[in-house]
Parts: sequence; C-alpha cells; structure tokens
Amino acid sequence: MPDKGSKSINTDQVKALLKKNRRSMKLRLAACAGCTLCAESCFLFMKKGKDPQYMPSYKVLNSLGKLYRKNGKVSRADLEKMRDLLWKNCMLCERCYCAIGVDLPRMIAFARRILRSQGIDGSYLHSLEAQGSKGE
Amino acid sequence: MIIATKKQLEDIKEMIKGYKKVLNVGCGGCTSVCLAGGQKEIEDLCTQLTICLKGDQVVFEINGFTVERQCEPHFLEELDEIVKPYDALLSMGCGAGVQFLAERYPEKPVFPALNTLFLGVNKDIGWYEERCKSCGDCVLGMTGGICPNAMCAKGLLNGPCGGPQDDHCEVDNEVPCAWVKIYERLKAQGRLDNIMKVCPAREWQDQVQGTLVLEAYRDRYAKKDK
Amino acid sequence: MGVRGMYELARGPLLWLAVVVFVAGIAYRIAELFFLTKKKERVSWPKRGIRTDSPEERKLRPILSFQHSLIGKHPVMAIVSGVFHLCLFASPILAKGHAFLLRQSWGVSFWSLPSSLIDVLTVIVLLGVLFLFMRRAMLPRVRAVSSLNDFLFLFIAAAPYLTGFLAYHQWFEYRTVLTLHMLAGELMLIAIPFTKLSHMVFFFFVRGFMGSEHSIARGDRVWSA
Amino acid sequence: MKSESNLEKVLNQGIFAVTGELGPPRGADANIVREKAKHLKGRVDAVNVTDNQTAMVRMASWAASILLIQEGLEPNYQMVCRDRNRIAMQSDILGASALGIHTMLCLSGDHQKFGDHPKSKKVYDLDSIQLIDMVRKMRDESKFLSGQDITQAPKMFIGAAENPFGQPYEFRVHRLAKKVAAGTDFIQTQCIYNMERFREWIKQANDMGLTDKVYILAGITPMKSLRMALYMKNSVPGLDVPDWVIKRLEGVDKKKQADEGIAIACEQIEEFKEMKGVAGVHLMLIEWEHKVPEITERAKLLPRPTCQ
Repeated sequence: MPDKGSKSINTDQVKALLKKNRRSMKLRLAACAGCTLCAESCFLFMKKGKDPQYMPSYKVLNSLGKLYRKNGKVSRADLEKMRDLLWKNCMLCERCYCAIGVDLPRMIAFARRILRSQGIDGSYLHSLEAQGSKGE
Repeated sequence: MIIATKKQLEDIKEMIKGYKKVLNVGCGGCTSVCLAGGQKEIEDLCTQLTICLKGDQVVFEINGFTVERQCEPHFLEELDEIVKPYDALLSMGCGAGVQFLAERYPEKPVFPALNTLFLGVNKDIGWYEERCKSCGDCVLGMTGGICPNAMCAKGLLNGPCGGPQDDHCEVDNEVPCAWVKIYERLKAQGRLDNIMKVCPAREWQDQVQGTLVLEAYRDRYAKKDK
Repeated sequence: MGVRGMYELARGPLLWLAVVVFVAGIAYRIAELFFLTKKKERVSWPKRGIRTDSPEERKLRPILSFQHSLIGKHPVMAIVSGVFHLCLFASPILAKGHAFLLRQSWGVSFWSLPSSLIDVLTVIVLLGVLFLFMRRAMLPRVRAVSSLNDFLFLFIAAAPYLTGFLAYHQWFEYRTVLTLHMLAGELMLIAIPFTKLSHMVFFFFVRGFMGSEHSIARGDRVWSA
Repeated sequence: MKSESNLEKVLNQGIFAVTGELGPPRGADANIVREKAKHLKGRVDAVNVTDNQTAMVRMASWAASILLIQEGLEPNYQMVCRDRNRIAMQSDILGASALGIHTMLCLSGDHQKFGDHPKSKKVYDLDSIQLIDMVRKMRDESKFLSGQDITQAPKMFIGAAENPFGQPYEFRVHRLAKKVAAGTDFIQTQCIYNMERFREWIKQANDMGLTDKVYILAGITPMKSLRMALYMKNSVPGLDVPDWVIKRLEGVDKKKQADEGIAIACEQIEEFKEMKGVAGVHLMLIEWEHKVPEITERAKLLPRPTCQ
C-alpha cells in the first residue's frame, strides 16, 4: 500500500514497477524522435497558448522518460514535478497523435501508476479547485 | 464513460442554418475518449459545415474551441469571453454538457451536435457497448456483475424470459442473453442462491431529476438557502 | 596504422561487422516488437451498432482525411521530412559507387541512378538535416524535448552523406574522405537499431500492425506489455 | 377457493383441464371475437385472451375477455409487463375483477421490437414473477403493491407461463419454483414438441414437490403444415422442434400434413393424461380456432364438465 505521509521514496518499488514494462516502454521512449508533431493533437496544448509543457511528448519524456533515465532513483521533488505534468497537464483523453506510432497515453498511464505507488496522485487538483484556482 | 456519436451532418446543418457566426464547443471528457466530440471532431465538423454552408452570398463563420469538460462550471468560465461575438453555440459534449452550456449562456441558442447514447465501455478502438442504465439502485452484487437492467432487453430481474436461443437474446441474435450469462457466472462462483429467491419489485430511483448533495457538503448549501 | 590500413579495415571487417549488426539489430527489433505484441482476438463486429455516415458526409471524407494527415496539419514539416527520409533511403541504396562495390565484392548487380542525381539526393538529405537541426535549435517547442543526444543523432545521420558528397566531388584527400565515409556509414548502420534511429523499424511496425485511432493499415495486433 | 374461476374448480376436482386461446382482432369488431368464441364454447374450461401478442396492437385483452363472458365462456385474461407500469396494472386488475374476470395469466410479454411499433417506449416496470407476486398480494392480503389497503380485493386465479425448453435448461425448473413461490396457481407451458426434454423437466418439478403446489397445463400447438414446423424450428425463439416432428410431416402428402399435425398433438395429449404432474393441456390454436372442436373430439377431451 502506498504510504501517503512518508517523505522518502521507495526506490526498490519504483524500480520493480519500471522493470515490469521495461522493454516496451524503453522501446517507445527510444522510438520517439522528438519531432513534436504530437503537439497539436493535444487540445490542452492548443488552448494553453501552445505551451511546450503541454506537449504529449514533453509530458512523457519528462515523466516516464526521466524515471527510466534515472532508473527510478528520483526524489520526491522530482516526482512532484512529474505530478503536474501527469495530472494537471493531461486529461488522459487518449487522443494524442504520434507520427511514429508511439502510444503516449499508455506511457502517461504507466507513469501515473508509478507515482501512485509512492502516494502521489491527482487528488491535489481537487483542493486547487476548491480554493478557486482554475487549474491554470 | 458516456458514449455519444455525431448527429447526421444534415441534421446539424438544419439546426444552425441562418446563424452567421457559430462557436463549436468540444469536450475533453467522455466524448473525446469515444471519438465523438474532441478537438479532432471539432475541426472536422467546422470544416464540413464551412464547406456546406458558406457560399458566395452567404456569410458563415464557425470556430472550434475544446474545453476540458463541459459539465464543470470552472472549465466553462474560460468561454465567457469567447462566446460573446457568436450568434449560436454548437456543443459536442454529451447531453449534460449541452445543457450546462445553455444554462450558462441563456441568451445564446445552443444546439447539440451529438446524440448521447449510453453509459458504456470501450470494447475496442471505435467500438463501444452499453453496460449501465444509471438506475440508482445497483443490483450487480446479486447478479454476478452483469446488469439485467442494461443487458436484458426486457430488464427482467428474476431470470430469463422464455426466449433465449443458443444463449442469445430473442430480440437480437447477436446479443448474448444477459440471464444465461448471469446464471453461468453465478454457477461457476457457486452463488446460484442469489437468484433462486423471488426478487421483489424494484423501487425505481430514476423517475425525477437526479440530484445528489453529499452529507459532508449539506450544510454548505443549506446555509445558502437562507 | 595509416589511412590505407584504416581503409582496408573499414572496407573489410568493419563493413561486415556493421552489416551484420544492422541486419541482426533490425531483426532483433522486429522480433521484439512481435514478442511484445499479440494478435487481437478475432471478434465479429456487431452489426446492430454500426453508425453509417450520410452520403454527404461520405463525400466530404477525403477532405477530412487530408486535414487529419500530417501533410494537412504540418505541410512544411511533412514535405521536408518525407523528401528527406526518401532521399535518406534512396541515395545510399541506388548510388553508383555502392553498386560498383557490391558487384566487385559479391558479384551482385543492383540498380543504380546516375551519379549526378544521387548527388542531388545527397544535397537534399544534407539540407534536410540542416532544416531539422535549425528546427531543433530554434523552435522552443522542439528544444523543449531535445537533448544533446538528439543533435548527436542528427550528426550521425548527416555524416555519411556529407562525406559521401565530399568523396564524390573529390574534395580534400580522396582516400581519407572515403575512409571517413565508410566509417560514418558503418556507424550509422550500427546506430539505427539501438538508438533513436530505431524509429525506422517502429514506424512501419506500429502504424501498420497495431490497431489504434491512427493506424494506417487495418491493425490487428495489440500491445501485450 | 381462491376465486370464482371455473378453471380453478375444474383443476381442484382433479379433472384433466383443457384451455384454449383466442387472439383479439386488430380492430374494433366484437363479432370477430364472438365468431371465434363459438368454436371454443363447451370445448374448453377457459380461454386465454392474449394481450397484444407479438407486440402487435390488438383489442385490449380485458375487453375481449368481457366479450367472451357475454358468450358464456371463461376468459383467462392475459397481462404482459411490456406496456403497463404497476399503477396501470393494478387498476386493470381491479377493473377486470369488477367485470367478472376471475382468471388471469401473468407474462413478461414479447419485446416491442417484434411488433408494429418497434420504437415504442418499453415499460417492464415489473417482470412476470413480480407481477404474480403483486396479484397474489392484492388477492390474499388485500393490499396494493405499495402496502396500502384495497377496499375490495380482486379474486383472481393466478396463472403464469413457463418454457421448459428455454435456456439455461437447469435454471428452468428453478424459475418455475420462483413462480410458485411468488404465488402462481397454475402454469401453462410453451408449446411442447420435444417430449423427452419435457418429461425430464416435469420429473424435476415432481421431485422438487412443485407439482403439489401448482397445476401444470402442457402447451399444445398442432402443426398446420411442414412449412409451419420448419418456421417454428428455425425462427421462433424458445421453441424446440425435434427432427422426428419434421420427418413425420415430410412423410405424408401435403394435403394430409394438417391432419398429421393433429394426430401428433393427440398422441401427445394421450401421454399427458397419464403423466404425473400434468393437470391438463393448453391448446394454442391461434387463427385456427375452428379446429378446436375436431382436436378436442379426437383427443377425447369432451365433454367438458360444468362446475358449480
């Protein structure tokens, strides 16, 4: 069970999860040519002034990509940065287009799963809404 | 997820005929996921309508804008400024989204571009199936996780009618009989007792508009009334 | 070891190594993709639910398909990228020099294009690389997802073409340039299966075999992991 | 006695009962009902009056039932769950009882998709078992489904249908048990052709003690022709027509097929008369009512008793 209160990251647990889908995820990460053609398929990218932080590939490379690059050795601060990318910047509507065929939503969903294992999830968005923030 | 599908283009044209400037509002929620009302479909419909309605003599402008979800007020706030110059709105959200838009902009005619079909699952890409009637009184625990209300053509609660043919529904031989499935699943789980007793008439919960205020929030809204 | 020694090495064992690694690497990637995916269970489509478009909608379909396509969405990028990738494949395969070497070594004859045409293709590749480089360096959104590696791979992709161009025009010392050309080509062959350049395999496999909203072909496979 | 039903009296006296069936017309002509009734009069103990069968609009079954009463027949008023919610059902039951209808049959009903208004809104507020339960409650407890009191309870002899050939087979007898538990007094079965399967089902019902609590009338529909047999075999949901029936009809001249169909039916009736757990037969001769005299005669079901 994820322990929400604890500050430390269970690296072994993260590593074990990363290992689970290592081959297919790394293959996808490797295939990404960084062409950014996926950007326009994300409606959030389009309505947030084409901010690169909303690009599907950006979200994936800086969450799941980073987790693999660092082989799970990440700090809570790292994960919290990813949290914004994975929950605030993505509705997981699964409509992103990749010219090469990388299925980005699956990768985002997998990254979310890893974060959840460390007690980090999208529930913070509700408190943002309750405070009157528009999630900007 | 709510499953919807686009109305026939002719019907949409008929609805918005005569309006010069139309805003086509997409939804990033369910209708995006079921490939009916996301950004891509918004673009498609704008293109189709522009080709069909715009003529040499006819002024017609349509623009698209996709919000996160049409069923939440704070996602619609963004539209308040945007909608101002438009004569009419077209919504590619589900029925709830259309109504919430119309409620927020009562002076603007709002038209549905989709038909909302059901609460269902994504069987495969582009293939959806109904699973839930949102009856408000779930019996899935008794029926082995198969809804007799949604999956049985007659919504029977006490076992199959006389008609299953080769384990399929008498109404449509492509549809498996819900009660045959319920029986088989409960049998496999050793829980057939569930359906051996007479299930009494249901107290339907869906005759009036559904409203839900959570216990924890009750005081909040009670105060507002005073 | 002098230039001559390097040349012999590049011409002989290294070429073999590169070709073997390339072929084996590609085969490995394809095998891996088959391993990581599985054939979808065949299910008959339920007739009852099919939504049919009206004739008018059907008539407009080509326009929408165009709009959805890369060329409709990003015309410049699509054309540049398309032409670039085409030349990238065509020029080495159809170069006269390569055909000559092939015949000399293995006695296999292969089609080739006039050298002057190959020269043009090579220039297009180099211009394409330049375009991609500028894009990566200048556009904020591309920079946002670029690392040093991305520039390095651009260089790896450009090197064989640049050296080939120099060799063909016999600028600089021919044998040195030719040796560099062969080494660069070998490096690229080795790099393709194991780096970002593996998108070559991925693209064809996934857009062709995998079922998704964006599949080009029917797509009757799904990821199993 | 639970009701003033003639059928109940016949069954209570242990007489092998015979019921017939009559489909109301697709029009307001009472004479059609009266004409059909003539064939049935004196030959059956009660006549099922179908309720918009196959979801085709027809004269209301209670109205046709009243016409039968006027003709001196006992109607078995059918009610389906497809078209009415519990309010309409209860009010119809009160009305039927007030007009002298004493026997009713509770059914789910054919889906509206089969009928002439396939896109009408379906009701199915209750299912057939819940309907049985409701009628029993109205009769025995003098209460509406809501629990409120009825000033005068409708005294109905409650019937239900069961299909021994429906799937899943093993559940069928349990579904019968549910209907018995809900309060049904008699059961009319789906048309029987597969005798083997029926024997098995009735044995299960006997073993479970159900036949002590409920009268079972075996459903009979003689084949008019080979074509009808093939249609019933291939196209009618929930029917089980074994090959021997087809073979026997194939074996005779086309003109003799109807005769052969009736012969088969008579053989079946002979067996049912001896079969433990079977209290009578239900003859379903839709649009073939004029053959009732012949069949009842040939099957030695006449004369019918007059019970007081």
